[in-house]
Amino acid sequence: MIWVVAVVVFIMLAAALAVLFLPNMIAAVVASAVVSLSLTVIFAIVKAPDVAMTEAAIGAGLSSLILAIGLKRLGYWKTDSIDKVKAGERHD
Amino acid sequence: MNSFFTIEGILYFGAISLSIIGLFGLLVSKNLFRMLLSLVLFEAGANLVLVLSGFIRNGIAPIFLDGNSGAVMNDPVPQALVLTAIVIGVGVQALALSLIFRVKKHYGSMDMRTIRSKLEREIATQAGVTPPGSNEAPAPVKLVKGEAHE
Amino acid sequence: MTFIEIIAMLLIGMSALIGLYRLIFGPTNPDRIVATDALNLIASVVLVLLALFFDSVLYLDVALVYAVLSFVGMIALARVIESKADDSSKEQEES
Amino acid sequence: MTKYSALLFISGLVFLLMVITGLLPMGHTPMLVGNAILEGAKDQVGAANVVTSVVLGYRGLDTLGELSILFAAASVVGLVLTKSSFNKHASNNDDKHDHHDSGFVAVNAIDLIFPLLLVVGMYIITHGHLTPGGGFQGGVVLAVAFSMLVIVRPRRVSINHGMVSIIESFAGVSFIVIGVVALFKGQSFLQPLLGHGEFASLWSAGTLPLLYLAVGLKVGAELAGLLLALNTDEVAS
Repeated sequence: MIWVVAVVVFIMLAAALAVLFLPNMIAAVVASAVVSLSLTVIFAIVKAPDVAMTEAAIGAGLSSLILAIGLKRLGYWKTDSIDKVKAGERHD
Repeated sequence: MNSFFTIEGILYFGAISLSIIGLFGLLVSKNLFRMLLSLVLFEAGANLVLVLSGFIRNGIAPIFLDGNSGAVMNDPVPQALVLTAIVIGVGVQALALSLIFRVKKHYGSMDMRTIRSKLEREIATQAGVTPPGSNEAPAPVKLVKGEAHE
Repeated sequence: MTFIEIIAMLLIGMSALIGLYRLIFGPTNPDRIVATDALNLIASVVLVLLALFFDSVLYLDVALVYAVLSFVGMIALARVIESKADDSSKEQEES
Repeated sequence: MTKYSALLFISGLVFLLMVITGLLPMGHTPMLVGNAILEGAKDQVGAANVVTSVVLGYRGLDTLGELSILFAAASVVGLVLTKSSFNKHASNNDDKHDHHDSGFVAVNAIDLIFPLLLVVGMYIITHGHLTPGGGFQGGVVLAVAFSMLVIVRPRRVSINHGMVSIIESFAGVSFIVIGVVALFKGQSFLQPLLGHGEFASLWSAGTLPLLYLAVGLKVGAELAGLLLALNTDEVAS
């Protein structure tokens, strides 16, 4: 059981660092969705199913929806092509 | 530190690290949208610490079922508090996002440095004084140079 | 845990790490969104397996809600990427 | 420079938090309030889910404050985003955001999943006192269901804003009325009435399912209105 916890915490921290350091904004939003995913599993592991369900509903559904609307209205929806990524364009 | 590699130790480490990462992003990042994402991380870490404070080893979920009359249960009070806090957190997130929309519409940018320089220039223009950081009358070329210097 | 359950958790953990690699180092945004969708499926399976480990039916509800709503969230994020094709030629917004 | 000073501050904070965490009794939490609630909840409230009896029974006033905070957030979002429409009429009024439908996959998937979302949301709300879940989670599911219809097809589908606010006001008023009725019976505010019923059946725990139904409708209506206010363009309808 302890290795399951270790893997989930590792995924959570890696995704949280990716939120800060990924150059692209859509990628940052996707990484924050992964953070709430691992939080749901952690809440289920510490035997708090109510909190886990709240986090699942809000982190997976509503927060992604709100941030997606924000991405669309703030003009971050331009997908990057491969060469743009290699040139190192950064929304910052 | 003697018993770090237990389930509780790893979970506390993860929760504190998540809060710290969120606070670091809130302090360092220049983009308003990334600051909002960091705020979400910070809230999540604080919620995780609160839930962990009611965690009991070998406890079960605080729900009465048929077979678990004698078992030890987790503390239900922090779970109820966090249940409320998560829902309020999403309200705060939507409110911050709508304010970011207004800022983007008014200043045309999301960068904190640009917004700050424009804000200072606006205030100076309203007050009828020269903007801070320059010895002369406000000239846009000067401002751009000073901004690039920082 | 029995032997079978340990094997299942091992495989699921490895696939989650592979998905995490694609999330962080994936070259384009559609790669990352597909990786997150795969991670959502993995998380639903992990929740169901937790219901098996803890021997309790309560966690199945969490898995149900998570599976349904993660699909909706991914649809919303996919729509953000999709809107490029509509009016990218109309204007170039500075970011 | 800012980055290094932030790092210094945060490393100090990490040290402080690690010291505090090292002193905590990990895994053997002393629960003073929690033990009292766990012993008395089965007889005093009668709900199988102890978290529900904390949220609605012992801390019902807290939930009322939380609903009012959410209401304030939703109204401020509406205020902020509507006021900008006056500025926009003066400036250029080019249609900035796309109004097209989504692709084939998104439209048909949402059409298929919409009844499932409704069923799941109502199940979670009505079984809030028996299984994990309750008004907040079910309300979120309902709000996501209704707003996805509009987001996927912005032109064809529209939701009546008056209806949304009527549902929201009705749910809020009924929450308060259920609380006040207990006052007339000589008990404290929001105390569960109507007897306890048979334990762990659907009609148990007195008025808690009705309260959770009100919470679910209110949260769903508020969040749906908030999402629609965020999604609509500032062109006044």
